[in-house]
Amino acid sequence: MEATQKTMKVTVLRYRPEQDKEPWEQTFDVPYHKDTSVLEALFYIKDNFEPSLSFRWSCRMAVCGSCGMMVNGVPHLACKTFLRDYEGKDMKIEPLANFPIERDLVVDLSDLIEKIERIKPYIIPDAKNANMPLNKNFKQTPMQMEAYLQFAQCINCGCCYAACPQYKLNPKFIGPAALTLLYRYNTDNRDAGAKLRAPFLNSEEGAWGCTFVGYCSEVCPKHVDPSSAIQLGKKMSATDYVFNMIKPEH
Amino acid sequence: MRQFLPTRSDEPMYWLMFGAGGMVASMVLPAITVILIAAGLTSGDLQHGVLNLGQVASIFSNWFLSLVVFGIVFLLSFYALHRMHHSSHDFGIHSKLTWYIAYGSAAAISFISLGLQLLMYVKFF
Amino acid sequence: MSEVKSFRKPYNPPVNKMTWWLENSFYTKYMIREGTAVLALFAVLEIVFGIFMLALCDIGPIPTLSGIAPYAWYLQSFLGNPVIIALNVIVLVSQLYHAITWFALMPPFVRIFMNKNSTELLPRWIITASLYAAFAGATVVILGVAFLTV
Amino acid sequence: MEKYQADVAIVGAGGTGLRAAIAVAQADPKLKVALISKVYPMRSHTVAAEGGAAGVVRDDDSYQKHFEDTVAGGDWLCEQDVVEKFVRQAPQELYQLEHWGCPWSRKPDGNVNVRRFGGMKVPRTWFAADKSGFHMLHTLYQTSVQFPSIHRFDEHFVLDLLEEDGECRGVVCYDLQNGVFRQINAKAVFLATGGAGRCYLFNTNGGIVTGDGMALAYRHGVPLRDMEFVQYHPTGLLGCGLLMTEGCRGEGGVLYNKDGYRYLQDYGLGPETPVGKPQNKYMELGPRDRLSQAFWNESKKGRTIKYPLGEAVHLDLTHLGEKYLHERLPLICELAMTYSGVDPVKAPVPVRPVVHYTMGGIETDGNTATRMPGLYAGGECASVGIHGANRLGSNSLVETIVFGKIGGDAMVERAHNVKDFDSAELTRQAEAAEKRALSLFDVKGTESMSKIRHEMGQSMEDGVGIYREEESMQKTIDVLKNLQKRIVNVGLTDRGRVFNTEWMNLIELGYTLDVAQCMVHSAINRKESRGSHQRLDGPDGAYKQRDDLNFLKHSLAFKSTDGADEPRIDYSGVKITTFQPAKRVYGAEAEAAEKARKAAQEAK
Ligand SMILES: Cc1cc2nc3c(=O)[nH]c(=O)nc-3n(C[C@H](O)[C@H](O)[C@H](O)COP(=O)(O)OP(=O)(O)OC[C@H]3O[C@@H](n4cnc5c(N)ncnc54)[C@H](O)[C@@H]3O)c2cc1C
Ligand code: SF4
Ligand code: F3S
Ligand code: FES
Repeated sequence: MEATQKTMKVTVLRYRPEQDKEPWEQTFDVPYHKDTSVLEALFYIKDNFEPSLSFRWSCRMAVCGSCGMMVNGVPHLACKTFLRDYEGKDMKIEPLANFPIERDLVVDLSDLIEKIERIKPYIIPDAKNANMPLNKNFKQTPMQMEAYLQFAQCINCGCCYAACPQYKLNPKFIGPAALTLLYRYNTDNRDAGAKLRAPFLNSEEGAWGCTFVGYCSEVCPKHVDPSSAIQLGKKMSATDYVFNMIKPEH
Repeated sequence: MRQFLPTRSDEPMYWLMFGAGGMVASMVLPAITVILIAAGLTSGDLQHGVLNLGQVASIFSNWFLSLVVFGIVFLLSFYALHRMHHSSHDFGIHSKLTWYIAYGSAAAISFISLGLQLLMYVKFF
Repeated sequence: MSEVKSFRKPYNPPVNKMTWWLENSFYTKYMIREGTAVLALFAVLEIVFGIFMLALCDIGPIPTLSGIAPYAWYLQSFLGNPVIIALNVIVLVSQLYHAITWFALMPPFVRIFMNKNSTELLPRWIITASLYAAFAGATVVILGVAFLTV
Repeated sequence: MEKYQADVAIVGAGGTGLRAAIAVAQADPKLKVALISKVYPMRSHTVAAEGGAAGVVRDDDSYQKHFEDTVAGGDWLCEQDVVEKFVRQAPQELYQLEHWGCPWSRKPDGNVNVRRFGGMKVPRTWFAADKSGFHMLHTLYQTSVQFPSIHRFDEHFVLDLLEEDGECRGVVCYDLQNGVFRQINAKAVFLATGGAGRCYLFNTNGGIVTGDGMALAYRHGVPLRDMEFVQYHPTGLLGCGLLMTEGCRGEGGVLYNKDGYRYLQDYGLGPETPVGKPQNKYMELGPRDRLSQAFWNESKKGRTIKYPLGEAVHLDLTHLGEKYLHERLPLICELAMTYSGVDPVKAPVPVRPVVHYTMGGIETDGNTATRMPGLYAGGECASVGIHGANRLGSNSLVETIVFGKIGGDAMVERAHNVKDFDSAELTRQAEAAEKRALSLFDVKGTESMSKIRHEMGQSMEDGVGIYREEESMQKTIDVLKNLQKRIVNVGLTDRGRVFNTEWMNLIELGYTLDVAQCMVHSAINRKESRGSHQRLDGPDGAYKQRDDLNFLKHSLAFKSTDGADEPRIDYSGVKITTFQPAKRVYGAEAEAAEKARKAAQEAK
């Protein structure tokens, strides 16, 4: 645990909407030791060189989802990425890809948020359970919980959207995190809302917009495995399709 | 505020065929390719080389084996053209035309194969 | 909400729809994986072409040389052509690549529990391993039959 | 400036703010709710809570026991009528979250499970592995999106409250994304802005936990209550301060000093319980203040372990085994691995006490109303009276939902009784606030913001830490006074309006500094030791003891009206209903005391 100090050349993409036509690069020499995260490197830059540098952060423990950004071209959480892993190389920090850049490392996430909210991410109970009294819980065995729990670990950081080429090519694609959330609620045994969410799952913009590139799962810092959730979602959608052919709803 | 719900995609149908075809491609296509290569290498010997007349005749005179060959051709062509259709999206081409070309060609290839196989079955045996 | 005035001027980084997949090796591998379909299509066309040539033949009870000329041409001049042989070797490599990636893609589709009372999921390696076993079995059977019946 | 006419304005979209918004939306969908937060709701610091939330469900448990644990844990500085209400509503709210989809960990039969927690007699802490706050927050956020009457103002930073005729009537905020200001009028305003851990250097809190709401209320004449009570959590990861949840000890983790000795038995928490068999209120499951104090004493005795990053003790979980640890404490394993390079499965984790929670806050009654009509407060930024001098772990997550709901209902009532309004005066105030914020751009000084922040944090650690003395506290008072003078000379390097975090951080730092001042002034005036406020001084060490005669009362920090740049400290009574103050004891001593009490009761 020695605090040996080395330095790394860190290049940050800057963009100030009121002054700049387009983003530009700025390079800093940042001292670091074994435990220095990219987020701390940014603190160092903000405190010592460029107080005007803007980036989002809060928890610094990889749970609030604020600090997604590109490190050497790959989406990462700044607080969970360490300079030690880039030893001997230079580092380039850019805002999350595939989102409009608002300022410096801050991107416009409103599209992601809108999609998360669009797919009805809440329990829609069936009539029988709609008014369950507040001294009783739904029965849910550990196994029933395990069926969706991994897909409930998403922190909405947006890394998977920055990774997904289908989202890059077609911003209408509902995308990995939101589709994962949809699948999470559909598989929760307390929920009976799959019918209401089906239109989103079954559409071109839904599960079918995914060509299983799989990079989303690769970069997800919380190991949510969105690509798996989407493929399971495709299975769900295909089953629904076949049933609908046999017995149409209208 | 009214929400416009997106329409249901017909993708599941193609996707199911694509999945089956992809599985066929990975399970048997390498072996088939080896046979094609071997046939090319042994093609001097029309009687004892790989895919010699006797071999192929016994395949196409057997309705079951013939059906298996057709199945492979059908699934593989849908699988391959489905993937190519999606790849056109990956190059930024979003046109209904690629849809027609892809599934049209796959259907054509399958029909041709089926027709020829039937023809052979009736004509030769 | 209506904006009275906004200081925003978001910058949309340009997307090159033709070359994006060269930006990153993960994307490139994905495109190669998708590209194997072209060679699979080539193999299918070869097969159908063979069926076509065979259908042109006239194999009566006693096949004559002229009767089987189309298929003989297919075997000797087409499949036997060194260019085609080389192409088929590429097809083989590409389909092996496809098989490997395909088997890697399957486990995410399977989310089942080990047994009734456990919260442990069936491990992914079991699914992958059984796919490889099936692949080996199918290959042995097909090649065995093909080479043993000549 | 754009104006939004709401019925209810809620500042803060953490557990408290979201619960309040849902309560309003459910009670009356016609009421327009403005939910304002300086970050997206799921970034709020509730997300970081690990251990769980307390609520009575087991047959061998009772409201009475939860009540007694809470009041005794708070060293009798609790409002007992509020605690009574709180413990009754807690399970209800926890079940409500379960119905909304929160993945509370289960027993094999499909019912919710509870775990042990420090200072609680009976296991009663509901948990979702060790991501309880994360799952609660996401459940609340996701549930809230189905209510169209909730209008969210995400990434809007509140600059000031609007008041007219002594009533709170709205807020003015800065929209970070668009760079514009917004005035939001409302019949009721609810502050749910969370804690103020960022007053200190070494803390478990997120960067956004800067005490904004407390400072806003304080600047408008509402007192901050019991601000001297700042909780140190005994097990923060050495170096970064990230939290190793109390659940670690609840599951059976033990603490060793450098001699491999379980030192807690030397501090009235013994006798030693067998490793792997934790017992409530003994040893590692004693209350947080006691454990943090024990560390301080061990350090004085030279029995802590020296690391390059500082002194630590060892939190040992290795005996629990890999499978159990990964199931019950997955986040802990990940955090320790990532941020400290230690795998808890294989080796003990170096930990030390770290600032964690502000027991005090905006003074409110049991229904979250402050003394200013129209202004309500709940959650960590408020002092509704349940934590007293020391909060028990897992009482505050449940506080957010219980008082979020209560606050929501209270505001619905007010919104039904107050007429809609807008006035030139409110607009004038909003414009003044805008002008004040913009004037920061004109400062030409050379003072450094990061230096001020660092000096504040350091002097708070030095002066108002685990143990406190007149002299060091006075030093902190002087430092903070000086920093207040320096902060007006911070020149900004950038005048941009979109996402200008430099500008926003400066305003935040102003809030934090005000709150820090309230903490140290409240502390220096409390000449006794109680809960998390422990003194070492006084004539003959008199302040080392609890002094119910003079200090069984809340301290109130008011903004001085005479222009002085320091708060004025006053006091108010403590509501005691049934549970008379007694000595706060743990371990074997507690058992003896309990027996004696029972005997006395029987004798009667
Ligand atoms: C690491 C950690 C672990 C914890 N573990 C537990 C536990 O196991 N059990 C337990 O009971 N408690 C625990 N706690 C305590 C508990 O999590 C908090 O007390 C509680 O979550 C506070 O919730 P809140 O809603 O009051 O505030 P927060 O969740 O902090 O939300 C504050 C909100 O206010 C907004 N806000 C603040 N200032 C402004 C402004 N100026 N303008 C606009 N918006 C603003 C923020 O954006 C945010 O939305 C833990 C705390 C920490 C730090
Ligand atoms: S799925 Fe993973 S990468 Fe995507 S938003 Fe959620 S946590 Fe981030
Ligand atoms: S990267 Fe994109 S295409 Fe699908 S598997 Fe992931 S969403
Ligand atoms: S700061 Fe919260 S996820 Fe990185």
